[in-house]
Amino acid sequence: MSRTATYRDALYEALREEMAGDDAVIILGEDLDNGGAFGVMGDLPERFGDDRIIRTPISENGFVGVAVGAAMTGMRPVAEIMFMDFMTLAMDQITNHAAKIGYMYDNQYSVPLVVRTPAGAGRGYGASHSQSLEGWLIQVPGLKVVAPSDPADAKGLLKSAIRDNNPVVFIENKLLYPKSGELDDNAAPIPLGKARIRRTGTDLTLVSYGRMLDLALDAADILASEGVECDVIDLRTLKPLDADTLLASVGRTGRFVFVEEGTGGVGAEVCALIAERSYGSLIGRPIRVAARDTPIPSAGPLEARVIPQLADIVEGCLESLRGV
Amino acid sequence: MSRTATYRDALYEALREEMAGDDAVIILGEDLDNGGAFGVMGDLPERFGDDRIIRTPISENGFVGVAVGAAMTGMRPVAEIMFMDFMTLAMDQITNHAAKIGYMYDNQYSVPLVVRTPAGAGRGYGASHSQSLEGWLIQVPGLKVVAPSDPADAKGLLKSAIRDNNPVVFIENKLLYPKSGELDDNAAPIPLGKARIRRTGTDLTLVSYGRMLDLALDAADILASEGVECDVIDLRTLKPLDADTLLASVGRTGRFVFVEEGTGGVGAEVCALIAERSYGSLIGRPIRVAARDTPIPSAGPLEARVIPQLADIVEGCLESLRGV
Amino acid sequence: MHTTTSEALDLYRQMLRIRRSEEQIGWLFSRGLTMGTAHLSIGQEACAVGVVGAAQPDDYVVSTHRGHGHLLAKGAPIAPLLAEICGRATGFCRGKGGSQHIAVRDYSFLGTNGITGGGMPVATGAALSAKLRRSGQVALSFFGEGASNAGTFHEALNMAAIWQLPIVFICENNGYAMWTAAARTTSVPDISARAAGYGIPGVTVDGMDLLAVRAAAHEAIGRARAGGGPTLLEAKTYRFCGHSKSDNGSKYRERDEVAAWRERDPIARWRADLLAAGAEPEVRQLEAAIEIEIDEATRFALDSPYAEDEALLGAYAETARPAAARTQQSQQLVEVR
Amino acid sequence: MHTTTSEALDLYRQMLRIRRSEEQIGWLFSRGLTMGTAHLSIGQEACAVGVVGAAQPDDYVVSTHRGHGHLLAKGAPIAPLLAEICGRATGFCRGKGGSQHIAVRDYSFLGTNGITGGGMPVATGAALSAKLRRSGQVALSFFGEGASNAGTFHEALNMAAIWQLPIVFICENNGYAMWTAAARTTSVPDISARAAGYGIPGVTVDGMDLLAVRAAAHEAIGRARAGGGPTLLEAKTYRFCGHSKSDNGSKYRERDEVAAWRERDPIARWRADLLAAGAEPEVRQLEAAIEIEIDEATRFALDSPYAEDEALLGAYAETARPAAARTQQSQQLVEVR
Ligand SMILES: Cc1ncc(C[n+]2csc(CCOP(=O)(O)OP(=O)(O)O)c2C)c(N)n1
Ligand SMILES: Cc1ncc(C[n+]2csc(CCOP(=O)(O)OP(=O)(O)O)c2C)c(N)n1
Ligand SMILES: [Mg+2]
Ligand SMILES: [Mg+2]
Repeated sequence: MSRTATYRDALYEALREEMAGDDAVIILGEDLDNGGAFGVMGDLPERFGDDRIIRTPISENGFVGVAVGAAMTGMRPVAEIMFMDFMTLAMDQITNHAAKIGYMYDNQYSVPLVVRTPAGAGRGYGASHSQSLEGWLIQVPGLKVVAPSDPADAKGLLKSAIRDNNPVVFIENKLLYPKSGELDDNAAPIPLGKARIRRTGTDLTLVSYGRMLDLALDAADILASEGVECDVIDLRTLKPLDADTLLASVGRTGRFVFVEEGTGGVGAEVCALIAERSYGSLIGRPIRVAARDTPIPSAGPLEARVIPQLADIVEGCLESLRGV
Repeated sequence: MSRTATYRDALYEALREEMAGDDAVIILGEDLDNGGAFGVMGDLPERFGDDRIIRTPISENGFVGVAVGAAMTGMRPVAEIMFMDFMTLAMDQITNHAAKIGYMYDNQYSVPLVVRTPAGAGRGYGASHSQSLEGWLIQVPGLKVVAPSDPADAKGLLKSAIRDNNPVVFIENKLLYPKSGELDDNAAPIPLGKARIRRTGTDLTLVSYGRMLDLALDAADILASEGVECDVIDLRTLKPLDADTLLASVGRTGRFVFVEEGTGGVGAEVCALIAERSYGSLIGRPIRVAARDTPIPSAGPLEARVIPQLADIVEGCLESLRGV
Repeated sequence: MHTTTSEALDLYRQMLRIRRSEEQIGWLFSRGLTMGTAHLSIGQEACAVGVVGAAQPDDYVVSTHRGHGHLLAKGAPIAPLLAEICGRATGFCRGKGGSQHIAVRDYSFLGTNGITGGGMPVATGAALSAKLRRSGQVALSFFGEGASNAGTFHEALNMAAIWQLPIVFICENNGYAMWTAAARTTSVPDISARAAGYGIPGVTVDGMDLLAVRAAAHEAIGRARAGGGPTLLEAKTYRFCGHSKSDNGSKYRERDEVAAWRERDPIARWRADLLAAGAEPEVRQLEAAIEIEIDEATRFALDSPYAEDEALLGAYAETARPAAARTQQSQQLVEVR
Repeated sequence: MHTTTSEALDLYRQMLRIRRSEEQIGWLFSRGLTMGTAHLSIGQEACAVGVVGAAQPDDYVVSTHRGHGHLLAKGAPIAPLLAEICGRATGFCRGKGGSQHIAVRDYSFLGTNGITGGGMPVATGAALSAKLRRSGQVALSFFGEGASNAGTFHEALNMAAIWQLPIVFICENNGYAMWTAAARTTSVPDISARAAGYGIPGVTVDGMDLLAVRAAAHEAIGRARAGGGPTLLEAKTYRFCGHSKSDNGSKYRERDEVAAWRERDPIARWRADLLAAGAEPEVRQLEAAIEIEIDEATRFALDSPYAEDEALLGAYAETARPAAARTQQSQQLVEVR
């Protein structure tokens, strides 16, 4: 049966169900009590106890490395990095250990690890608590990168990420936690690597993920009132990319706009992919709508001029329609 | 007067001259004696003494942070990270401190810091000692990223990097250290942010940097014998990009091929830039020649199938010429 | 250490000024007038005032996410602090920084820092710089007991020790990192015990006792300035408030525990001593003065505009270091080769 | 600890097998037959054999860039090791890893590691896993004194201590990190002193004395297995060779220093004792056997092909965890909600 739940609760349910289903699934992170930093933990500590909900010290590189070692030896850890900005501290264990161990040790060991982390701005937290660094992660061979945009995807993708035998960085968005949406209790896990077409149109392919996806849909509504119909695609998995879905859409529309909260690295990869593989079908220049290339200021009015807003997306689409 | 010198010696000279010219310039890094890991240090330790050549413990994040604090308070540190792969450990101090301090503290402090590091494969060192991670760095607001391809650029760009008031990551390539070339003693420092046209042609714009630049030039020779004339551009500075030079060239040739040793992140950004801003002048699909999306194997024959080789570049150009 | 009444009054003023400013920040937050969140140090004021009071004005301070007190102890005005936290153009960083990213060059304050443990290497670098420039400055590196589990703590203390740098590492051990009790994540009860791993002095003092903190800081700073190298100074303290504005601190701490620590409120005790010493008039006078400063600061902050787009520029520092100063020397060098 | 002659012969065999294998790796390198560089542990063999000899076969070993000895002490065959270092398809990792990236699952060997200090958190994770799975396994985490200055050391030891994990941290203190003397970058002469920062036992032993190492390891491993938590075990040792194949170790170490340590060569001394005990025939016999193993291993390696393109696949582990094992349980759970 179907019901409404928040993004936060959907994540909680995925964790609870996977933990109940497999004793190998454990959670490591800082301050997991009282719901954790963003309320996702709920009653997991009481439910599963200290052996499976492991409070770590403030040691991001260290506890991600601990999760890697545990993953190599039979556990399926879910490590939480409280803000994606702090992942900068754990890039060695993520890049040189988690992502390489399978391949460089010739697949004698796998690293079934999920690193969950909240990304994104919009709360005035300032430069060290607002970044979207997925543009780095999609460049790391061996990693998978996922970023759900709504509750159903959050639950279905997190379940798949936990069951995947590869290291997966699972990117949540701070502003999405309270967002509610439909959840189907019988829904199967959502496979990684498949984008989702959220709206179909013939004039333009508008691609995004995470929090920006809703803004992209709003922009599509606005454009529709202007008689412009957009294909709106939610990437869902940023690595590996669902090239087929992207290329098919651009093949139909000939126009491409990418929206992201970061400074443009994900859009660069997708844009390059499309330029390389669907060049012939493009009838207008591709457009990236992304954050300004500056650190993210704390003051709301300034932050709003650095992070893409609805108007910027609409403008990007109009720009694309103006053609070459 | 002009003479020949190696890339290694050119770097040494830039360091020696800048240290002699400004007492604020200091060097921090691991194992700086006996020439340092790749021989760049030469006699700098004897010449400038322990107050200015500071041997650090194996603490990459720590000593880069030390360099940040010193840079905020009057010094102009040059920190050396022995292999770029280890920069993964210092990404917090580079990204959240060095790159943000100027802007987020409203430019009360600047961080005149250079982080030198050898990148690249080709020596069979394996997955943890062969990476090219500049694709991450160009996504960090506030950073400058430089990667010289020959001795003259190595010296001129390093001098400018040291004189720059921003944090600069200076990427050297392990295989280039023994390469020799012309050095002019009276050459002025080479400004950051300016690409260099190494060869001009009307058929195709071939862009690269660092070690791959020579392979690109070789490819251009081969293509010339086939009657195809390439513009060959050395980016030199990866951030900020010299968009004008790139767009002007593509505007003339209409065809674009990018070559890099990494997994494609730099090419993605340049490719997206060109697709967005010069779309109309493209007459063929852009092509990226980059490393395979796997960790880098140690065995030479395997490594050579992961890292771009001359044949891959020639093939990429032919592919581009085949058009859409 | 002994204090005259006027000195005692000034110390009281400094502590109260921090307390009242942060209470005001809490009020502004509850009214939705601040940006992001804020971490208050209510209860810990004796640490900031005791340590900074034992230092020189140009000594560097590298702070944490809980740094308003460290900045005010440095003597910084309240108005631009409130303005910054409210995101205004008149803030110390024009609203670009916010509570966790405030530096004030005029006070050698190298910044509050949103990265737990991130400041320790930076402070070590400032100390290295001071030593190399023979400036006589000392760096004061504040951090919490939770940060003492971060790799940066280890790397920074080891470097400061081998280079015998003029720095004091001050651990404000308030028993909790967010809502996690120290014992749960920290393998030693006294952070000062970790000094043994670096061959430097480690001291633990009562962080609620202003004079004890000041005396210990005085000794450590003196040793640092004299070339005696770093000290790890731990002050056992407590935050009466929650971790941040999204936490009231009640879920994970027993009422009695909080009450027992409140009993030891450094400000209330200090005030009582002053009154006992017959300084009531001066006390009331300075309290009134602080209220005025806070009211004016609040009005100043709220009346200030947000920064214009132009503030968004400057991700790069514009000017490069002038070659002039150096040309001749390097010219010579190029010639001799 | 006392040893029988047969046990003594076996220990000699293990140490010599490491020594000769690495000498052979050196020879292969000098002939340009290896990939990348190689870090030899010649002189340090008593550490590997002493520690691993005190452990169970399924205890985990997490090694370093200088890890051939740790792997061979685990009992691994020489041939696939040489093949790996020569980049061949018959190597432990099909030539994809190389000297610094070799794991061998059959021996619970979680890998040599090119990132100095990178293995300590991984080993701590293996110990956590062993504890959670109640497998009775202990994790042995090797590292050098240089790595003890890395943040990972601090973070790993703290976590191992608070969780009382079954792990032994073994610091092979050979006095140098590359060509930098330990005193220059390390704030304490004895790394074991750092145990005080984590409330765990810290022990220093003579790393050239096989029995001393084995006794200390035996105690630490026993404590770990019994639930007594981690130990920091430091073995003072020395590498007779250079740091890597690009260094002969002579530029930064006094002749006399090297000579003095060579005097204490654990293998030569052990051999002398065996001969004194009248075991010369057995000694010569096992020495001959080792030469044969090395010759055959070398031929095996050099006769092996390089891997085919197919080896390049597999940046992703193919299969996801089968849902089967878990469906029912979670089904129930979904129902109860
Ligand atoms: C690298 C990093 N990890 C986690 C956090 C989230 N965080 C902010 S404050 C804090 C607790 C810090 O505890 P402590 O060092 O004791 O300082 P206190 O808050 O008690 O003053 C944490 C975990 C952070 N800001 N940075
Ligand atoms: C993170 C990192 N920094 C630097 C290096 C380069 N490096 C390789 S071995 C080594 C020295 C390690 O010294 P120690 O830990 O004492 O081990 P030893 O080589 O003496 O066995 C260094 C600096 C590295 N591999 N990884
Ligand atoms: Mg605390
Ligand atoms: Mg060593």
